[in-house]
Amino acid sequence: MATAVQPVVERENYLNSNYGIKSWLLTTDHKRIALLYLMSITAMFWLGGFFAMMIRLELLTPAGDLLTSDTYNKMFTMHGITMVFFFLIPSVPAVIGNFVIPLMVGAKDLAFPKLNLASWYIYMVGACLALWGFLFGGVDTGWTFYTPFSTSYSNTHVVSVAVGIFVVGFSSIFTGLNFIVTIHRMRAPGLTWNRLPLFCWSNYAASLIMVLGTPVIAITLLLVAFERLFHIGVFNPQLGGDPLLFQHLFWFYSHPAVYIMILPGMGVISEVVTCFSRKRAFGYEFVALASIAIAVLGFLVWAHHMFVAGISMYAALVFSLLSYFVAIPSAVKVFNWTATMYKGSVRYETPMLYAWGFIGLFTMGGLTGVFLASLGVDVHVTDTYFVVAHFHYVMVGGMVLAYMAGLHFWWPKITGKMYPEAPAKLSALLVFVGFNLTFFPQFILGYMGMPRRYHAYPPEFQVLNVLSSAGASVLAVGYVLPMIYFLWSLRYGKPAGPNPWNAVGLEWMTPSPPPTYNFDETPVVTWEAYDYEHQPQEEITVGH
Amino acid sequence: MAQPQQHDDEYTHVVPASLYIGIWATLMVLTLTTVLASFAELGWANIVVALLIATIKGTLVVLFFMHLRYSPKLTIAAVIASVFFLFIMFSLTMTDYISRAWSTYGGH
Amino acid sequence: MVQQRDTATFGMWMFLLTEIMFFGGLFTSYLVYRHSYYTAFVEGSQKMNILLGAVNTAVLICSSLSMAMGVRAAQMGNKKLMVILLLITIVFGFGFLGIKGVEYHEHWENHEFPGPNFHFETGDPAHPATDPMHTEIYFGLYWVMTGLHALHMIIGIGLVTWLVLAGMRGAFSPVYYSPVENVGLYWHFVDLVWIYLFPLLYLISHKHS
Amino acid sequence: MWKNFPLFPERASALAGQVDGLYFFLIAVSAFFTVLIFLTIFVFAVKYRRENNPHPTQIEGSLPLELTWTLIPLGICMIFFAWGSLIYFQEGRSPKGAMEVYAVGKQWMWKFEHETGQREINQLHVPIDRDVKMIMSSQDVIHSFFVPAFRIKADVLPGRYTSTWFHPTKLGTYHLFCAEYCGTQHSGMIGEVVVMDPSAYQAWLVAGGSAGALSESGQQVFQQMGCATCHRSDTQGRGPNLAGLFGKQVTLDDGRTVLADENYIRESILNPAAKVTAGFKPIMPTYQGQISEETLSEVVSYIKSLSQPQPNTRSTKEAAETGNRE
Repeated sequence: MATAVQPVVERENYLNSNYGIKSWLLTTDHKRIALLYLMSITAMFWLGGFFAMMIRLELLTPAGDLLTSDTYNKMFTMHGITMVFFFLIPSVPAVIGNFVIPLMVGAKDLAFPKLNLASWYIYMVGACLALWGFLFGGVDTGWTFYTPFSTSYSNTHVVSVAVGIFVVGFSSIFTGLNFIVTIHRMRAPGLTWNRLPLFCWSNYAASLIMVLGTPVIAITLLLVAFERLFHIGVFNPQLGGDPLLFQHLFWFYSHPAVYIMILPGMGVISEVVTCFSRKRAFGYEFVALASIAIAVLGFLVWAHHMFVAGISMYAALVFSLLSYFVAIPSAVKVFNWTATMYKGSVRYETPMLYAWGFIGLFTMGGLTGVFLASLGVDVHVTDTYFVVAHFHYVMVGGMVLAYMAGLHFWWPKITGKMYPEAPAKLSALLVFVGFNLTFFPQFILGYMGMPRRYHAYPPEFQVLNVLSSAGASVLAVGYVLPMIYFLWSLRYGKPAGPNPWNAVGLEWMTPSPPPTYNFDETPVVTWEAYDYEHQPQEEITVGH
Repeated sequence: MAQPQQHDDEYTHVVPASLYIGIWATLMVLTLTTVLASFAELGWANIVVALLIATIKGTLVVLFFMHLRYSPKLTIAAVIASVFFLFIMFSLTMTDYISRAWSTYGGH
Repeated sequence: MVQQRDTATFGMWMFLLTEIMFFGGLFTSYLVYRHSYYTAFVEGSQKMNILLGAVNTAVLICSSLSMAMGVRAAQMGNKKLMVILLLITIVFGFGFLGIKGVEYHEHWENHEFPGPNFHFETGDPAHPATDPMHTEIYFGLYWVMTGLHALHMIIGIGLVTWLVLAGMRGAFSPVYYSPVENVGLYWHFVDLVWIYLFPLLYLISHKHS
Repeated sequence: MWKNFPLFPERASALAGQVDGLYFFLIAVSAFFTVLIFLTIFVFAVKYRRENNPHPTQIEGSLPLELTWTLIPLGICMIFFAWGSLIYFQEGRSPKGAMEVYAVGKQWMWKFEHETGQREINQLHVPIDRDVKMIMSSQDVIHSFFVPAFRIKADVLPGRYTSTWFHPTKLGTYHLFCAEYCGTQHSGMIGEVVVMDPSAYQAWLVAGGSAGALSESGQQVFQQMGCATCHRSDTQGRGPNLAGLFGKQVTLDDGRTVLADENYIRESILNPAAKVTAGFKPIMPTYQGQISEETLSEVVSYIKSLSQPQPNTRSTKEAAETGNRE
């Protein structure tokens, strides 16, 4: 690389521009806030992982012997809440998006830097409320908080956890709001919508859901809290309240929330696949529009979680049909990523390995989603391990792999250091194998009829459960490894240089780690997205 | 910037005070109308009239007091989008409630 | 500066969209139960004080006018007028909350607050036409909807107070007044919610069943 | 080996085969696309690796291809949709003349009441080759009635009836699960469905000890609670005559018509003012909180029996007599 000859004296960047705890806790720099988020959600990930481990250990034997039923119920509830609200939803947007989007659009920062910091503090307040609930007794309603169990029957810390999620919702709203305004208003000269990186497109789509969907879960959980505190009766069947109304409101957000989790991950994959195939994204417009289509259609399908819940059959018919429509743009994306590799010049770097894993596992997760949209089959498999396996294929096989791909891809940009290649490839392999071993047996278990959230189960399900638990331990090793070598690389990693992957995109045109205000001068964009044709093997210079 | 089409002078539009007072007067009259209309026994039309008046009032507030009329197209699009999704929430939820009487899962 | 004001205002609109969806969840609940328990909702609404409700609507509309005029004064750089108009807005805001407080007190005294002490009498107690428990749902929604609206009012009053203090310090000018503009948007939005709450909660039907 | 390590659930109802058919079709299509994607990635990764193909060929995209992979999946999805919906409507609509069993879910057990008066907990005995309709309600939280071998599931809600049905085709004992998370002992809310041949079932009914047919118990409640003073069967009382009511369309005082099904009867007992029959005053007091779910089933069963004087009463009486003789 031409600019690899760096002066020994490190130039000023966002990490070394000032020091001290205050300079971090009061920062409005999107890059530092991204790192604050990274640390917080990593802590939550390990907490959620601990709960998952307890679940898998309990399920090694058919009898409920390791944990009591109450403890087990709290474990899966807290696993779900931690992973969904405190890890997956902020993962790619608040960490990678926060760091990369202003760089990608050539801006100094997000549109509202103070709001960005506020969103992290709000996240922390919400997390503390939830953790307070976890610590002083836990909560056992399932992450879905179905009424009337959550409102009238559970004696656990429902209110503090529900309020915690209510609060953390606002952090997600503020992140989404910031992204939308930034992408609309802060793009560098020449960076038109059809030149925008697909990562921005998909985060934009996810932000739409955050802004329009999150308030609905906020009010729903607030109603649950009010119901518990003041007995307002809205969800209480003894007063004639309809428990299904809660489910409607809950899934109005929580189904689109799945797309909050997966869309930014899809964006990562678009970046990684193009970079390591050295090609423009195949069908760029279709991939970009598919993100928007998913965001919009995602709002129209929520009652497919309720096909046997006692809703009208005609409503079920409508929601089933609409659910198929949302599958199509996802399929379009998968085909386009695959086609991007066609006649490319493919490099087997770690992010690319994760991306392949993502495409494969997301395909399986998506296709099993089609099983669930199909009314006749859904009646049998809903609320069983089939569903558990399906959404883990999408959330873990999809989103977590994308998050890992993104972390590896932008790690050199974030830290200025390269991670070690060999252990990274090993961990990618371990995650892929461990994941499939954990969750594939659960499809079979589900069709056999093992209901989800079961503490004890009939003995004929044991073999598959043991396989699943074994897989989980492999998966755990696959997650511990990156923790170690990422930390290792901070000190011992090779300097990365501004553009270690020789990628295009504005974020690679500034030093690694980037200076506090990202660019020395505002870049002007005169090329199309993923323009690997015109600058094939050399650096792209900033400014024109 | 990518979207230089908004003209500064258009956006800094200072609305004449007389317009604000006119809107205010209309809103006051409409409030009185909606109270009076509710005392007329119109059956199902009561709710229609009430919502119609409320929507006229709301539109006036949004267009003039909130300057949507003088705002960039993007803001207008955003408002329309949110009304659209609100409508989705109402209508798809009601799809279930209205048709439940004749077709609950497990019925005859 | 225009660019920045644009951006801030657009951000405020995005926030208001989330507010629309936030109240949207409540309106959906209202719609569902009004559909299911119409007569109970009628009976509940007949316990509302229409006069106070209508006066309050008028108070809010007046506050919106003073707010809009206040923003206009800020646009034109008339600092003194702006502060006066914003103070009037605050007075109207407190007026609204005061009247609402009187209504709340009335409902509280009449046990029209959901929960164990809820008590509701219909026309002929021996042969209740509607189930009081469904009226309890009506009151549950009434308290939550108007309560959250009132909370928004309180936040709004706080924001306007902050504008007054900053305005007196001379923080705003015809070039920089986007906080005034944005708090104005918020204030009008809260007004807008009430414009729908009033007919839906107070004016369902006056027919006695 | 497969006996202790099954990979597929037993197929013991008429609809199970249909569900499995669609399931296999879904698996086939999914497997095809999964293999297609995995294989394509693999082939491209090997064929176009950097060492092999240092200079990529830039391709913008292809509209025909985009249309192909939009429309073909859409078409396949529409097949899934149509097929799945057909099965759903069979699953969701119980056939006429089915034998009825009332079920009450509570934390954490299943209680069943047969029309002939037998009651059981966590066990459900049914004859082979008969349609069985479950009429279910919950005493507390949401439960879900799930029999994997029959491929059916339906949530059991507090405050209203839901139902599901099945037609057992194979003798045996099958798992019954609660599939909706319902609290501490959720995984203990399990039971079994025993499918018996008709003669064994008859013997079980006789041995099962019946306190009298469900509708007869319901009739007693109906008398005790004084319902009959208004709902008279001879002349027009202050309340509607209930004979022949079930299954009919009822015109309400606001002009709407509703079908008099189990939920309508339930609602009219617990919340009489909600739907008042045209021509009557809303004078009936509510029975909410005064009548248990089980008693409610009996009354509903009685009111239903008033509409089927010929076949149902006879069979109920016969069965009751058989039960009493023992």
